[in-house]
Amino acid sequence: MDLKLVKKIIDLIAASDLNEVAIEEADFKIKVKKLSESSHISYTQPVVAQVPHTAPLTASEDLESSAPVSTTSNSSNSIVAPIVGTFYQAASPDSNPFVKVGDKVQTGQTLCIIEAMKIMNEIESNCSGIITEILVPDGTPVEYGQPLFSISKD
Amino acid sequence: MDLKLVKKIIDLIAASDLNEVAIEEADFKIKVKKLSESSHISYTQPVVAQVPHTAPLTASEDLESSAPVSTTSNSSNSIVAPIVGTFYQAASPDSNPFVKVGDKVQTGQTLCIIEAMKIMNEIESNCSGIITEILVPDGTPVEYGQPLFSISKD
Amino acid sequence: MFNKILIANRGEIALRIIRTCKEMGIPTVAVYSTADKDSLHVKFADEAVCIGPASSRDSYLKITSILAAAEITNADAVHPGYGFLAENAEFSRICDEHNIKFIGPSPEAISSMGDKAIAKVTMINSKVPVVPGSDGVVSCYEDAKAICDEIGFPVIVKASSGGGGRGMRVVMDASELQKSFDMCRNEAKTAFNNPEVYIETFVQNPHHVEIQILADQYGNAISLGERDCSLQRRHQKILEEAPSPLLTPKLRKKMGEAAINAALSVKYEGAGTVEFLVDDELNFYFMEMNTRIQVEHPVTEQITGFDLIEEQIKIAAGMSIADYLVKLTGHSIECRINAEDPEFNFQPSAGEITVFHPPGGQGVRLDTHVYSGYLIPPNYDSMIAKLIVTAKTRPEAIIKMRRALQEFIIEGIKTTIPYHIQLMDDPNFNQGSVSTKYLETTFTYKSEEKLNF
Amino acid sequence: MFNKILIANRGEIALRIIRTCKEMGIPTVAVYSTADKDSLHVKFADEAVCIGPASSRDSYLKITSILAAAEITNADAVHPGYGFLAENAEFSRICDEHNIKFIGPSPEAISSMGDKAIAKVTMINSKVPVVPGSDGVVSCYEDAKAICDEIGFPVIVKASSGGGGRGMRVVMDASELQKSFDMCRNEAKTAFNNPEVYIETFVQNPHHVEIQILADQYGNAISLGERDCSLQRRHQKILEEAPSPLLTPKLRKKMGEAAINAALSVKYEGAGTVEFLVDDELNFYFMEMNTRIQVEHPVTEQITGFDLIEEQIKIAAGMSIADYLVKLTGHSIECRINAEDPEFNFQPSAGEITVFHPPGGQGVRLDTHVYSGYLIPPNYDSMIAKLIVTAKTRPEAIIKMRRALQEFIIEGIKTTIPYHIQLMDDPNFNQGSVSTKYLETTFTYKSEEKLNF
Repeated sequence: MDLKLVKKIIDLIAASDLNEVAIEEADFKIKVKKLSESSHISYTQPVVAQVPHTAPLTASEDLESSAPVSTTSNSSNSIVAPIVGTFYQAASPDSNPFVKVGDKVQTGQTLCIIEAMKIMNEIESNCSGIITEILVPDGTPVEYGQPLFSISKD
Repeated sequence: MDLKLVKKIIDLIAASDLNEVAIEEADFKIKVKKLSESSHISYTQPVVAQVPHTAPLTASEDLESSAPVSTTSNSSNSIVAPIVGTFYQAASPDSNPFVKVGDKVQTGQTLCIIEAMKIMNEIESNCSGIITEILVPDGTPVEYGQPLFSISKD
Repeated sequence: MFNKILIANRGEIALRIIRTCKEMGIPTVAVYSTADKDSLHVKFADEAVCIGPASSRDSYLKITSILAAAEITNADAVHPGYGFLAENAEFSRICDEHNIKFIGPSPEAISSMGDKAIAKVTMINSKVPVVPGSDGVVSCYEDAKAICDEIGFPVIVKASSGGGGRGMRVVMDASELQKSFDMCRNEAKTAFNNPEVYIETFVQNPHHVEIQILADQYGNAISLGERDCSLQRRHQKILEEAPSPLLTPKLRKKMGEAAINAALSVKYEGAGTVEFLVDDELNFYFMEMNTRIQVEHPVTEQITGFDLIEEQIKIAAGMSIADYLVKLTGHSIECRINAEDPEFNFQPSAGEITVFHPPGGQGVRLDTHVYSGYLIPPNYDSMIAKLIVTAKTRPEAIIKMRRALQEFIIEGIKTTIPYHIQLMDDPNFNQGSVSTKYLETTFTYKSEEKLNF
Repeated sequence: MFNKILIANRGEIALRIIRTCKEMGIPTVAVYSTADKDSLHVKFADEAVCIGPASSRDSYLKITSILAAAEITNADAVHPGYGFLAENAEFSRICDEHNIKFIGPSPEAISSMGDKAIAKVTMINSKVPVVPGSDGVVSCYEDAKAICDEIGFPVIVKASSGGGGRGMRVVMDASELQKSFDMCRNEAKTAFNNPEVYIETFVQNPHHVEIQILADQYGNAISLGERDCSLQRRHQKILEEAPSPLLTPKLRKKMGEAAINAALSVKYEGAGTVEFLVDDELNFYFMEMNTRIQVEHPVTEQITGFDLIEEQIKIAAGMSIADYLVKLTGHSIECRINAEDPEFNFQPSAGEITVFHPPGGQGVRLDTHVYSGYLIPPNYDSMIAKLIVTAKTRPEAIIKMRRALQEFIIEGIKTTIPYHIQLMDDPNFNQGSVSTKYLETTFTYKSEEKLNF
């Protein structure tokens, strides 16, 4: 086993916010766990279940057929992806991002672009408030319903 | 292993709202978990769905391995068949039955015969009391554990 | 071979395709709607992408979302399964344009078989027997009258864009013709936005016998024998078997050749099915060609030993079938187990499956995506399992199917299992091939309630 | 044919027998202990009789109770399955005396194969190759010494009444002989109440290859090919396959003939298995004959198309096998899924199965008596399922088995599924037949815990 590789992986994870990581290759597998130190922080909103591989055999409890454009809890909101595609914070590599953390946004304001099949789809805010977090790095694939921004509502 | 890829994946997930992600390819697997930050909130136990069955597929609740020679309920008792065979109330077709309803019987008194493989097995009472009911007609097959007599105990 | 296949479907067929991909060592991407997030195809695929809400229109039928999912996962091929986009020429075309291999025929082959009138002309030109009738579309009553005078009554007026029992009217004699012709056109316009109709002799007591073919990119095409799908309710197949109890070896050969001609006429590529009507005198007529894998493909797999999904993938990847040999062995039957209540006119029975105990043992195959605790979404079709048995002979297969159905326990919802059990005891079914009208006109399901009292 | 068959067994084999009886139209009687009252064999049989408490000694091994159950239900035949009373000559004899047909060989055939020393002499007389060694029992050290001088070391000293790895000692050289010989006799006396031992050459790196035979009441006997059962832990088979990757067609024929001779030598009737050791030079030696159906019989069924339980019943009913033809097609593998924890030295894991999701699809067969919610009684053996896959070739069968194992979900207890998955990835197993020592000396199971951290 390449110990340097393992150390690098561990360092990577230690430096991150993650609590547990498992990596496996043909003949190599690693799993790292870190206990949360911030368990007192209150947590507002259910994750929209992006983890198909856990709890395999539990029945679906969510049969909503309306597009979950946002999930709401008190004064905080998530803007979720209404389509599958690649997330971009700006209209082009040279442009400024549509929004930054701390920005105040209005309902209908463009927050980002999701590219699907070479089409740039502008994603608008469904509420007004302040962007508190951008949940997805620029240029990453997102699936339907995946949270993109946290907004603290007016 | 492509460390850049791993770092990218970890960054992606760290920046997301996800709690756990597993990715698997032909020779590559990565699984990332983040503990919920709301662990002070009291935790409702997931329903482990233990009620899959109605009648046919219910798991055995009775693993008793001792011979259920009798079942007791307050002052009433059942004498059950300790072996498989054919139940006879009398020693021969011409004889009187060993006991009738209303008879007072003593512990060890012969109550009936169960014939198995041409052998007449005398079945004795395991308590004293009054026969309140004969539960099986003369000459019928009985299986192990089947109630034969009700006895109201002294 | 492909690096990664995206499966543009759900349910048992998505799982079926994943199984073969796993056996071929090809990574898979599942796509799913929010209603299917706990489905086994999501669990067993290597990757899964949520593509939309429960409504099929916004998820499994949404081409842009599926293609976007293929792009972000770097899938280089798409398997469409059956239903949804499987016979959508536009989808096949767009996949091509995006350099994603559509595992199925070309857009042109899909289009020409998708339009019934065009398909019929193509068949006539390829010497495939068709039901006597109009050469393509009939636009006015006068033409309709002339054709009926030539071929005689009864006839059937069919919408070019119809199918599955929709958009067709039987005309018993000349007096009904004008009215039926006009109504069928109007209905076709409303239902399919295309008023075109054609006219054919109405074949009475037909049997539905279809030929499974494989065709590669090099002009090779072979027949894998037939399936008898005459047991239908409202034009929905409910039981299929192979071989057909109706066919003779000679007829099998003739129909196989006709099916191969049909496939070659449209430069077909992949697995396809040519459906024929066969009458009691063993005349056979081209009905339509399905340009996809069929629900009932496993019975052909069982008696030929082929894995048809594997063949689809290999053909799509450019492999040749020139040296394939086909040998039919044994008899196989498939019962479609639907979440429907046979007591109440087969009304769908969505809800949670509380107990799911599948049958097992020798000669029993089960293709299903459900399990104990599975919640059947109300959004999709009601088929929850395909029970397939295989034995040496048809009588043995029927006996084995009865045994397997009897030990198949599903609780929490109503299913068609009791219906199939009664069918296994039906003397006419046991005797041989029945007509496609049999279940609706002759077979009577005895309510379980009545059986018990 | 029989009017009613009582199945003197439990678990998957009881269910397996019921399935065939149902397909043959023969009513069945299940017998069960109180621990098994919710078992599927009880549910699926036409009648069921509780014969005693959980302890096998007082239920499944209690001849009087089983015969009484046959009497009160008017069963005219008894199928013993495997284990319990299946190789009990006394049981076969008592059934005969009560005019209940024992589905299996005569008491004499069971007895002569049950005693290893007698069996060996019988084989020598029938020209079946045996491991060089003593002609029967060796009573004193001097005789043992003389034999070893003749056949050379290493040798193995075996108790006549032993089996399954019990009552045997390997002796590497002359210096150990006296001590080992005496100890083996003492152990045999304690364990089996019979101090008799015999001596054989110790075959190194042996493969376990067994021939399935059928023999009828008229002196016909046929071979249905071999099974390779070399993958063992502590003399317990854990994976079996057919055909053996080790055999050549020529050797298969020779071993088949030897097995037929072995069967005929004891006027065998029914299905039986002649076990051989095969060394790396393809010399083969008679090991023992099992006078019953084997756990691993399905792999033979899969490649021959026979239903072996059906054949047992037909032969017991007096049918002839004179015109049977055997053709081997494809490759089949069985994995025994046990409720055991491979992390902790295969310690049994009783308890409730909370989730049970079986694998399915083409070429997958599952023989099991468990289900979601089943409580595994601690009283009986730990095998809960037999997963059998069939494909055209061995490599394809291994791939299919891996796929099926990966989608087999059992929760609530520990099982050997993860062990089998690792075995499917093992290069030596993939390459071909390994020796019976392989799993214990070479193959290393990687703890899932270690894999995860």
